[in-house]
Amino acid sequence: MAKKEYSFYPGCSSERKASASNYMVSIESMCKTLDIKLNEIPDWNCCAASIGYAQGGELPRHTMNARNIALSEKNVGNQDIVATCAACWLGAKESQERINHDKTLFGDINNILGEIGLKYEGKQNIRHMVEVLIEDFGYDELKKPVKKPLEGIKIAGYVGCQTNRPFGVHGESFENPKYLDKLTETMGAEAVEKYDQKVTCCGGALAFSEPEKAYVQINKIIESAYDFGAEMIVTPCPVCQMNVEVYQDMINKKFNKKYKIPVVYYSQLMAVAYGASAKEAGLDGNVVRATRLEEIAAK
Amino acid sequence: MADMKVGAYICKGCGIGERLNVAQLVNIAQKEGKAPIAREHEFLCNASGVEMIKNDIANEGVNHVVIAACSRRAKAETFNFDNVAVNRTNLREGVIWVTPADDDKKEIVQEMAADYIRMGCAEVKKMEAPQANPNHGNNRRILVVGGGISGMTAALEASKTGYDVLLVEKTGALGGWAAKLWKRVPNREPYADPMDSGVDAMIQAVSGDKRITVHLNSTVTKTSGAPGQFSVDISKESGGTSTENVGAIIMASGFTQFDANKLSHYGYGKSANVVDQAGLEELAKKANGGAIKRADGKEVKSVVFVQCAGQRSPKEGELSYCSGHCCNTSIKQAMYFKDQNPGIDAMVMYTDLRTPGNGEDFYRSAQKKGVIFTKGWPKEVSASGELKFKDVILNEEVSTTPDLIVLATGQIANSGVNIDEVKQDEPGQWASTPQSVLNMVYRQGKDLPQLVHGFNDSHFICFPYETRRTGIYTCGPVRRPMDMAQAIEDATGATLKAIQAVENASLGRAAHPRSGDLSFPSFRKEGCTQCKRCTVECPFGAIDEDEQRFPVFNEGRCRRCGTCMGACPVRVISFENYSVETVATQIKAVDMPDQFDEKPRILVLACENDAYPALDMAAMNRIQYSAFTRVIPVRCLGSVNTNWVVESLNAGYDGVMLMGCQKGDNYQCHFVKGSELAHVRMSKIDDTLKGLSLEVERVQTYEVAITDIERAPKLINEMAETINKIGLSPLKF
Amino acid sequence: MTTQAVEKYHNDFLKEVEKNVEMGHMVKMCMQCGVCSGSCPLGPAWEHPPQEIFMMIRAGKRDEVLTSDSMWMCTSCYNCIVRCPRELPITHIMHGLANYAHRLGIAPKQNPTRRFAQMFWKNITSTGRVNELKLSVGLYFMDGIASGIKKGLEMLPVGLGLMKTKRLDPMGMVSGHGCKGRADIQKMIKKATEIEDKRKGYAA
Amino acid sequence: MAEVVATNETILVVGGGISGMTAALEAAECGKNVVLIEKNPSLGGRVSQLYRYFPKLCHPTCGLEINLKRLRGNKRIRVLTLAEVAKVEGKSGDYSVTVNIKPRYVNENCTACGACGEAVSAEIPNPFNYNLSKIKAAYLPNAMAYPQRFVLDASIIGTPEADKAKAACKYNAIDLDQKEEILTIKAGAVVWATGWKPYDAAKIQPYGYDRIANVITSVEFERLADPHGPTGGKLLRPSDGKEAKNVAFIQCAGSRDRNHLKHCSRICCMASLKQTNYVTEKYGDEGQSSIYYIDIRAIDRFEDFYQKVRANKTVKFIKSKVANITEDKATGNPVLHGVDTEGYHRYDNAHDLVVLAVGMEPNVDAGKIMPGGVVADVSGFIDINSTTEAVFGAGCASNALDVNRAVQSATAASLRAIQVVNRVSRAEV
Repeated sequence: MAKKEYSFYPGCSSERKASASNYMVSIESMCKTLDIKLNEIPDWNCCAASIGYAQGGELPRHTMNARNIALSEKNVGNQDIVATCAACWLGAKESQERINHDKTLFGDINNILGEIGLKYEGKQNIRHMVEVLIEDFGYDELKKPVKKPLEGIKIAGYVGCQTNRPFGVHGESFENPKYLDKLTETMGAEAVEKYDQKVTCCGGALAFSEPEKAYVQINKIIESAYDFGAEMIVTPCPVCQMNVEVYQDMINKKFNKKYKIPVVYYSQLMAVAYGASAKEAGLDGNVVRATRLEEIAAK
Repeated sequence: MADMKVGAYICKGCGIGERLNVAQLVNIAQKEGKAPIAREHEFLCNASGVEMIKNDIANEGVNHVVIAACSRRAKAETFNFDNVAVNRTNLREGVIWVTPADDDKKEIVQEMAADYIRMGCAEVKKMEAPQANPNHGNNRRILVVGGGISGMTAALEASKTGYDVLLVEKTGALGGWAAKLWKRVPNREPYADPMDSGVDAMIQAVSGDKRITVHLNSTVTKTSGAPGQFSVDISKESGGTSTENVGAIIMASGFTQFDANKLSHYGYGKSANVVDQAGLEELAKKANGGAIKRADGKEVKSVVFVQCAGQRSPKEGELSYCSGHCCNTSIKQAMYFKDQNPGIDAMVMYTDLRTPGNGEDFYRSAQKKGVIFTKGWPKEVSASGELKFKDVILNEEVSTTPDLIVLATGQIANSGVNIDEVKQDEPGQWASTPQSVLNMVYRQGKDLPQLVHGFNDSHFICFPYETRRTGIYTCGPVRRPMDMAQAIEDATGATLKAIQAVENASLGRAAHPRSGDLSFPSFRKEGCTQCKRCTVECPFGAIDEDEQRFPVFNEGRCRRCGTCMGACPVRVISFENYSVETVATQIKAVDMPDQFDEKPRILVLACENDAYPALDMAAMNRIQYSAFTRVIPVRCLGSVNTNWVVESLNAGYDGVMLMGCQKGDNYQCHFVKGSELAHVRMSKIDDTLKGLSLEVERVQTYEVAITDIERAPKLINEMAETINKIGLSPLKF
Repeated sequence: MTTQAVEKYHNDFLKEVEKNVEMGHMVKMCMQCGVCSGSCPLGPAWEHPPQEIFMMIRAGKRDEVLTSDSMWMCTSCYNCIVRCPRELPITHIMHGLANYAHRLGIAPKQNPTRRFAQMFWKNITSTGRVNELKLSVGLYFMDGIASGIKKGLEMLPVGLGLMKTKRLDPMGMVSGHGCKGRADIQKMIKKATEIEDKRKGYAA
Repeated sequence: MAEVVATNETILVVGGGISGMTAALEAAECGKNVVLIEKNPSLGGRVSQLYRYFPKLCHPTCGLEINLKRLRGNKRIRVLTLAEVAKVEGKSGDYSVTVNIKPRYVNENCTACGACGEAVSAEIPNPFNYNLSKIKAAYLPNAMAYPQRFVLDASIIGTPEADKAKAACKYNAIDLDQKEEILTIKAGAVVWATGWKPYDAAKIQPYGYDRIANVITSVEFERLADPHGPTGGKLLRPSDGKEAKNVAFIQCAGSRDRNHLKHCSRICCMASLKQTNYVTEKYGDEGQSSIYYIDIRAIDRFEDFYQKVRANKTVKFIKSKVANITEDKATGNPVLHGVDTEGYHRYDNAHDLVVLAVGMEPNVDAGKIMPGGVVADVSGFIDINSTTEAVFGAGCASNALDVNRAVQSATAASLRAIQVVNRVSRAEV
């Protein structure tokens, strides 16, 4: 039996050939090392993310999440629900909190789900993967499997918004969360502690609709990483990862910069440190190649 | 009293023994100081040293003690002997800690110490251990003027403490403003809803309290006497006056609502849609929990509260201050509407919303109930009830027309007559004034002095109850604008002070700040020239005049600052342990070097409350000043008699420095006017100096704060420098 | 839904917001400190920052609020929420106002976020999951074919980068992901929308 | 050492700040016997660490001197320092209070001559200066300290430093064998005047107190302004010791905030208005103060003071709760970001120094004094209207108060205590 088991909500971006598919690859590798078993919620659906609001009203959006939670309950109701995507985690958690504290809403939700043969209780904890790592394992435990310490790499921990606010990781500050730095150091790399844009918004979904405005944000995020000597940015969120990584060329044009900084997931750092190959760590999925990690993985 | 016998005790501890020739000092105490017993001790403040002194007092008949050791501010409890006159000669902070230890300075430092021994012995011989004022009263009853929340609180609290109370109320009923309220602002968790004012219960408690005698429809038409022995006339509206004796007085005469008729630009008096907060309470009372209706009978569906109406205003005739309670009051009143019908629109228009402490909960609660808050500056209300204002957040000139507009106007103190503007009646022709609250037969006026904006507040941050009339304390909105919760707290505190005043009076001792001082002023009538300076200048109005204009001292009212003593041109006023003589003798005791010695002498008369501690702390920090300095602490600069200055100049001092507290609007003088008066008196000293052919620079008066630890020594050194420049006084011989 | 004229500084619009807008009942709790307005990463893009919008609601500026594109600038970063001293769920209120304006049909038609969000919702509710390719292509072509091609070309390197790393499915237009229970999902959304519309008075 | 005579007619006052001293003195001057206990080595409390008071701009030590004089002259008050209440038992009119007294390692023989301080070389952070400077480990807490007696810091006990101190003392005043003592004190009533503590500024994360050197608290600013403080009265900022001429004051730093203290701390507006005066005092027209506020709460007569500051052209008022502070990397200047809400103006303002007007947190754990009998409000202040025991909250232990109101509150609490002991004495007659 695996050491730890969780009900798993992977989310749309984690699917094969989707924007965070490489995240998923690295998660799988990391979980294997840590002996974590993820029980995917059968036929889960989109969380409605934070951009679904225009057309989708409150109730439809909460219903989307409630379905996932109900499915999880039905499948492995005694396990915590874990999400790897920040938006999925937040969406599910927010809906759960709202539904559980509002009797009318609770009634509505069960009324609706009843029509498709589901029941919502909302008793499972909904957690982000980094919470699992920090709280259920702890840095010391996470350090133990390290085979290839990521020595000499200076990494800026870009936490972003949605794993951080409004819920955040227990014990961390909204303005200066330190868990990514700690994870980075646990993997043997050097955290750029003074990095001062760690919670700056990347523009989120507005990178699609208001790209010019988002680029200003992304530029700040990358510029500071360079200023403080980072060679790489690490993040826990697929939206952050994508926005900060894939628009670098656009930003270079717009702001006359020469950015080319890899943006990786914490799980990729961990997978490599735990001895995974570049492919197992999903490094082939990075648009800006994380060559330093690839080198270590190749060792 | 037995024959005077001086014992001088010189400590050698803390380096005194190393720095000074103590044997010589003992010798001086004996020979020049005429102390039959003069002893040195290695460590005077320890048990054996104190035992030695006690033994001399008990067995050798020593009754005047000179402790030549550290500052009077150190080891005060150790050197505390009953029934003997004690001088603390300051050799540690006053000499060795402020002078260099260099060999070449040894002589002048020793001279400094020797002079202090001479001064100490001289002073102690002019002192008597004070015996309490024999002319004290024992009446412990408390008079409370005003039957509102403050007055009733005071009465009940005094009764609860075991004191009898006379409660005088001008109107026909107890309760005051609070009785006119529909509900009050809450004073406890969860600070969410208006609550019952509790006034009725309070009125019942007062009425049923055997210790409290209530006089309704009555005013105080005459107040005379002193703590422990006040005499008051209580006159009924219907006629008839009774004279009662009380020990202390609490003035809780409350406030009058600002006259909203002055706010015609806000439509008051012009539009039926405009009321003030008091007017709204009336409407709410009338509604009795139902829908609140305007005077014209229309049910109010929308209401706007205009904060700071005629307050916080630079306009002539309006109030410049904030009345403190009105934000919470409007919030409460807005809740009257919302609680009755949540559909009613209620808006509070404010400049700064002021709900300190848990008031923030009350504010939030109102928001939760749907009261809307708008930062806005009202311009005017038209006759049709349209309120024009600037929305400060949206930066727009806009208007709205609610069913009702409530003006949050301010509180005006019922503080009686302004004694700075109204002259007191001449002795023998005194008559009561209807506007006066207390009708005091005091030389300085019928009511308590006002501080600012007509309020009888204390000026002191640390000592809010220190009024300038001993035994009379104010509380509630007559002191400063306040709400009910504060008034209750304030009245409770004032009650303690009144009780304390009668307890002090019964022992014949002083109240704050010289708490417990048993000395009291006495004067030689034969020498008095009836100049009235003492009666006018006493900061506490303690001295009246008889019909021949001789001063009449009311010792119980006296705070023992000595301002009268400083004022007296013929030097007839003195205390047993502090007099023109006790200081003059010290001035004379200094061994004045002759003109060719090049050893100037600088006299520093330092206020014992601030300047002297500053010099002490300078010493603790080993900040040095000229060894030619001789410091004499005084009770207050107001007690400095110009005669001392003249005497010292005649005696050959090269410079005289007076150090007192800050004067002016933000005075820090603990006796209110002492420092100010000293400055005024000394401003006239230049003529004297010119008459003596002396440079005016030789006499200076300074404001020195207790924190002037660097500055006070610097001022002394600058004076030494000045003397160096202008030369020694020609008056030495 | 009634759209009566709003009396200035009376609470009609506030009450409307309380009733119909997500978390609208919290609007009245704002004390105008402005911390939300200062915390927004896209702050300068807001014609009316959140705290001002709250004041406008109280002032009865119905049209100005609902036709504003300010709310559409929200990136859902939650900075305002965590800093608000009065615990107003500002992010949600902004979403709620945007949604309300959109549902009333008075939201700015051309606002790209509104259109993107609308598209997104359609995208996810049709299969239960996001189809990223359809979504992006839809986004580029929302202003017509010409501008779509232009934008598409501009963004081509981004798309190619993702395709090269197997993070975008070139076949997504036809294949794509989806839930098995998509019928269930559509049913449930329909029902939820019905309940909500009825409650908020949108129902025909 | 600690022989304390107390009966059920004694009033125990807990806390030796201005409220506790006031309560003790007022009761004693009414003829009651009082035991006053203070957890620090000297009396005076938080006000003694202020440079000036509002609105008079006078110095707190001035009133402290008077109170100490009253205290020295009054035999009815017994003062215990380094003492903390561990437990209160009994009932109104008959309490038994357990007090822990920490060792001072210096006895009554001490003359405050300073020889031990000179002998010792070890230094400790100076709590009187909020640890902004160091002080010898054998020290007089401050120039106004009462009792005027040195203290040996526990950190040097058992080291040669302590022996050096002992050797330097000629008066046998150093007693390295002192141990913690536990006393039981009888009392008829208790006045609880344990005061307040500044809200932990590091918790207000957007303001970066823990990350940005030039962001300090209002209580620290008092020490900077004080000529006897760590900078000799110069407004030198921590990062580079540069004179801070352009100072920002942020109101409601922790107060009126559901994330921190939900009450309004009442004093902070006035404190900042006062502190703009420090800037003007040091630099005249070259100084620049900016107050970022939600509402300026200058209640009643304090309005006069506010208007005076308003008239000072070097002081700006911005109605805005600052969103966050970043640090300019090149200059170390804190940069304030936010929106001036009066008409919507965005700002990114750089200042030399930022002073957080930190809120007032009651220094009370009411639930632990006498559970059930002593009741706190949700902010933690002792709620006198709900407390059933004769344990009376006074001063800032009972509400967020300015000095003047704290003294009023303490005087009222003192009377409430007197009422209890008077009842006891009447009953016994």
